[in-house]
Amino acid sequence: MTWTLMGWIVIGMAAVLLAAFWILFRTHDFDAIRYSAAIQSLQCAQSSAIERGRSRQLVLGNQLNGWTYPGLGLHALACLPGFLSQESVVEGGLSVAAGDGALAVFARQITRQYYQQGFSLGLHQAGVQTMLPGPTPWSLTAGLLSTHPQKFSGSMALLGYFGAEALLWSEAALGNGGDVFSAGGTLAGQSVLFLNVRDLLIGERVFMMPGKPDANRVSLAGWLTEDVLRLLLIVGLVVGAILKMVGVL
Amino acid sequence: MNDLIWGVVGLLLTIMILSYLIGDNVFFRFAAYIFIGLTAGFVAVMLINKILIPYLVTPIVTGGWQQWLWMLIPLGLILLLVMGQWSKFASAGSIPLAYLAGLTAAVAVGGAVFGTLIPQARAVIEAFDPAGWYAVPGRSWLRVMDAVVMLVGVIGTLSYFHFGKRRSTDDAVETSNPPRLMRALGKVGQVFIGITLGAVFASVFSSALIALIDRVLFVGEIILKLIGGG
Amino acid sequence: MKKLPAIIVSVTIGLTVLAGYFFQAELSTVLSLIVDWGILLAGVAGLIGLGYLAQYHLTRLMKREKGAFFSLITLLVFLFILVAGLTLTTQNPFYRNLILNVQVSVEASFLAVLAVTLLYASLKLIRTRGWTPMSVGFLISALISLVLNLGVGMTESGTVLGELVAFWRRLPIVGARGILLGMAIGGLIVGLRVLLSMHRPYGEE
Amino acid sequence: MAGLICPECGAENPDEAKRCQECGALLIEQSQRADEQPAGLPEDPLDFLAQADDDLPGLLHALKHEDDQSPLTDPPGGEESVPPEGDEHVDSSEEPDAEETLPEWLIRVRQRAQEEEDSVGEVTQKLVVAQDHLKEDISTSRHENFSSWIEGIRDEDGAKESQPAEETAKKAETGAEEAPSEDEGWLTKIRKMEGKFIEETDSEIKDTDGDSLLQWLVALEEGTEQPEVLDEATELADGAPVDVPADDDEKHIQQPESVLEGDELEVTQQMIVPTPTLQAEQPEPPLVDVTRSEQLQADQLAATIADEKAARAVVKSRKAKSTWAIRLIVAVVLIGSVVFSLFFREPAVLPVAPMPSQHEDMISWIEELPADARLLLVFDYQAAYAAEMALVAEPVLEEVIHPGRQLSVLYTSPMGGLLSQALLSEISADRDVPIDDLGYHPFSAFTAYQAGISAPAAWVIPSLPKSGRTFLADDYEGIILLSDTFEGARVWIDQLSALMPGTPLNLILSAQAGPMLMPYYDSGQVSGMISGVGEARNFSAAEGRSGAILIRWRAYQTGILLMVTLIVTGVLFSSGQVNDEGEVNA
Repeated sequence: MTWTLMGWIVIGMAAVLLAAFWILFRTHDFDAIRYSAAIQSLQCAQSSAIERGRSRQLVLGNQLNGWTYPGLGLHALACLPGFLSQESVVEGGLSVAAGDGALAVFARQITRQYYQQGFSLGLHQAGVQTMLPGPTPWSLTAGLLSTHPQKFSGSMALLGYFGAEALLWSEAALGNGGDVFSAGGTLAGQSVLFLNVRDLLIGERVFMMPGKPDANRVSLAGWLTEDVLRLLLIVGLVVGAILKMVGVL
Repeated sequence: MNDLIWGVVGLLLTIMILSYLIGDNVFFRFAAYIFIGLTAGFVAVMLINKILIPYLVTPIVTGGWQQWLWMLIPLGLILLLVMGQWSKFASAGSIPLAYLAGLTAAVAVGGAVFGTLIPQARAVIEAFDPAGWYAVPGRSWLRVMDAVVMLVGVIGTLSYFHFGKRRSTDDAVETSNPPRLMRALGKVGQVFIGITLGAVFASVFSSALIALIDRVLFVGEIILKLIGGG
Repeated sequence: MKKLPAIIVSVTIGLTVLAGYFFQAELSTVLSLIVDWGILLAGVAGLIGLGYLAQYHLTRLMKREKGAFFSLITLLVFLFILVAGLTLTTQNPFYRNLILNVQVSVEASFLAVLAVTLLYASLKLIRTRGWTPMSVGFLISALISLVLNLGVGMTESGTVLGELVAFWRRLPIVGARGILLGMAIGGLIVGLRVLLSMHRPYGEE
Repeated sequence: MAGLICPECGAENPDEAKRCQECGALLIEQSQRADEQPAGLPEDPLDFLAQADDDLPGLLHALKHEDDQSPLTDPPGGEESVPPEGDEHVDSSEEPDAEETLPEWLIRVRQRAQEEEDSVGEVTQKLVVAQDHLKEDISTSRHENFSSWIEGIRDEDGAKESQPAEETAKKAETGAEEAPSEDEGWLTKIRKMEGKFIEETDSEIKDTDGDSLLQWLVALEEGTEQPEVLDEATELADGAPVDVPADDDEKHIQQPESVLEGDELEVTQQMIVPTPTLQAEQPEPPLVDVTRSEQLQADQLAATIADEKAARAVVKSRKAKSTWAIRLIVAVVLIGSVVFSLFFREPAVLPVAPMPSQHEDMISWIEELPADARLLLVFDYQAAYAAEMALVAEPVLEEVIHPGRQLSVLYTSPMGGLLSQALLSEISADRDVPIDDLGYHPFSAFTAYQAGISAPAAWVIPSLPKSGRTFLADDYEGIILLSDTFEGARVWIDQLSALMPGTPLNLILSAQAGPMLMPYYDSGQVSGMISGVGEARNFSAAEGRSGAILIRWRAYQTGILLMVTLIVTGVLFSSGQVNDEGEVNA
């Protein structure tokens, strides 16, 4: 048993569990996911921003594929439809910013298809603005701080891959009386937002985000698979340590 | 003389950006907009010179008709991606993006398992190697403590991320807390996560402080040069 | 029916690249081609993203929105740097100095603003987070790490103080390892959802 | 304004019509008498209806108004005697005798019923118009108008209860007889015309002796025992006896929709009479084919609406002004102390501290390098960290870059090429060292993946196009990675240890990247590392080149101590106003 083979076993098990839970939840309901106060207050912040006629800002990060936190860019794209569904009751005001060209192209494609299937394409131009304020992390910061000061007064959600520069974005939003929510970022990004963002998801909890407001089957299957894999990993670490101590491993 | 001119350019830009500390003002926006335009232009030049030409143009120009045929595939994907930007052909853009999404997902799965899960789990387990404890004479108790603290800390941190809710048996009210064992371990995990974020916060501040000191030094030197007649 | 081609492309490419970890020798040729074309597509998407940036500023200019003058500046600088970069090439001294001086000055100044903002935000730590095990750990760790960054406690390895300092420097790695393992599990599930086409971020939700 | 209603057949005709289109009866008289209404009244008598909330309750008020102001019984002065609409309470303290207690509008209705053959026509017209209004406004919610109107009536009933019960009973009987059966004819004709009333069997008709609208209105006024019609209505509505709600303030009408939409006339009778709360029949939910995503969107909308109704946490008002002032003070204090340390104090003189093992290993690697060594330099940092990276890298590169050695450079950020040229030209200005530019390697995850699967290909397709990537040679004597983030460094450590496991790898890092990379040194993947200005000070002091760092050292110390002070201050000041939930939103 080599470590590489162990890796393949983990991938196989995860795929089988994910597919099995996905099929299971087609017929059974499953409501055993913890209540997240941060996600709840994100919804309140968005509703109150809509009521007060304030704008909503969504930042998808500055990298589609990072090596250290794999899948963080894809996760930000998975959360986007959840933000778009709120826009059906409002006439525009949501702007989606990305610091990587590929992320911006993906975001615009998802937004356009969402409007084509759900509402009306006419809303798309006036409704949601997907843009690239700047192609590098610091030019993204310059773009957000300079072109959108008035857009920070509502609610701001930070997803995906971003570093310590996110503190400047959150301070700008809080200074304008806005609400900030974060579910993403590197270790540096999460450590600086720990100071001033109350609604902060840390570590693997960022993956609680997609679909929490209307938990669909895919999200439920994903969470349950993660819980099972995590428990197996904890048991594996303990057993491995014991076997290593006694010299078997 | 050339250096002094570039120095003055740098001085003005530095002061305009640092004026953001007072508040969002015209000077800050002026410098920010110049910076955005310059960065976008330079990134476009780099993407064209370092990606479009070596990965698309060179194989077509230098290769034979066989290579040319192979290159029809990426050319077609690029055409679909560009066409997908118009609403009428929006669905055409799905195919190249599906290609990119599949590639990104596979690299994410491979990177997650072979790049992080296996190496990090292996490092936690191999700290319990008795040979390693006694390799360095003296203070092997410190190595043992290291290994045990690492194991408990990692398990605590993983327990903090538990998503599942506890199904309370006594009054059948589903609370929104994790199971008791996970919750206790999660408290331990919270301390370790706090320690990690605190250390990273200190290192981020150190880097940022050096940048501030460097900017103040730079502004001082340029002003002294300008006053001192260059 | 319209979604099927995109799903087939995504799943085929994904499974092939994933199989590459196992069948390295057999698939090496095809994989380098697939990754090259992936890098090419990502580059073209980057250029299209810059198109969005130009379109945004152009729209602001045409509609004469508030701040349209600044958008004009951005567009002019963008075009100048693009044309100059393609004609003079990046080896031209004037072009290099212009890019280097503006980039270093502005980005370093942003980092300096970040230093002041970190200082100010540290005042609000407890009011934002309250007294929890995590914020207590954060406080103690930040204070000790800052002092260690001053070069205090830099002693030869082997002394008791040296061992304690080394032990403290390894403590943040425990939490980092837990966070990395957790986010790897999350990233694994996000990737698998795309490979099993449960989640289709290319617009076919 | 509604068209002309034909008195004969009740058909609606255009204003300018002189004869009824249906039955040919003359319409002109009717319209002229309408014009002669006194000035005080609205131009068209029907407008009362328009003013009275557009439905039948208003009709009744309108009827009462019209009676109070009509020429027959109108006392001089006209308006005064009209009780303001809102004022429903008649002063019950006066004790009028039996005749006077009857409201004048009722007396007038009776007289007109006796004098004019077709006096009821006008009332009929009003009823039909009211019915038209009802049809238009069926969608508006009636319940509010009903309840306010019902309240008004109940108040009137309350005022009248103080009279002796017999009087009201006597009136109810006389009222019922006075409107003999000659009214039935026109009423049934209208019902047939409208075709809206419930098919009543003959027996029912007999039972509802005195089933005319006027008697019913009169009975309502008397406020005596429920008229038979009302009993029937309540039974018809739900088929079961209705329990009157206990407390008064819950008296409101909840007419089941199905009854409202059904028979118009039936509706008019029931709506006027105050009925206690009726159990609304639950309409069978229509079967609608809804896809899952629409269901989700509907749920989402419902959740959003429910959430908006939920009690919302009080959002504390942000004191923007004071935070701006504090931020400015912090900025002035920090920049002021840095300026003072840099320009008004001597550079620090520091003793050389003992070297940690990772520094010693790096120095020994540098000393063992051959003179013609080939080195690979990977630049993975942004322009923001250029100053710090220069401070940390200078003492190492000064030792490494010697004539005769060859350098290969590759970079991952767009600025990497320019930054590497700037740094290397500054260090090797006086030395002729050839630098080979391996180019820009973006999308580090893809390149890291390729590095991980770089086994020699089992089979080659000759016609494949040549890859655009520059391949790394594998005979370097050493690799130096310059990085500003932990994540960036990790990508290259994984790639390079996979591509060239035997080649020593040394890290030059910013302070931000340092803490998390120690395990790579402990595990042997990395042979030496130096991170941040703190360690660089010690390293350069050992090399005798610590000038640049020592100039900045005091300012660096001041900044760090300022941060420590502010953290402690923040803890002391805000521990009183701690986040009241205690448990954090995480």
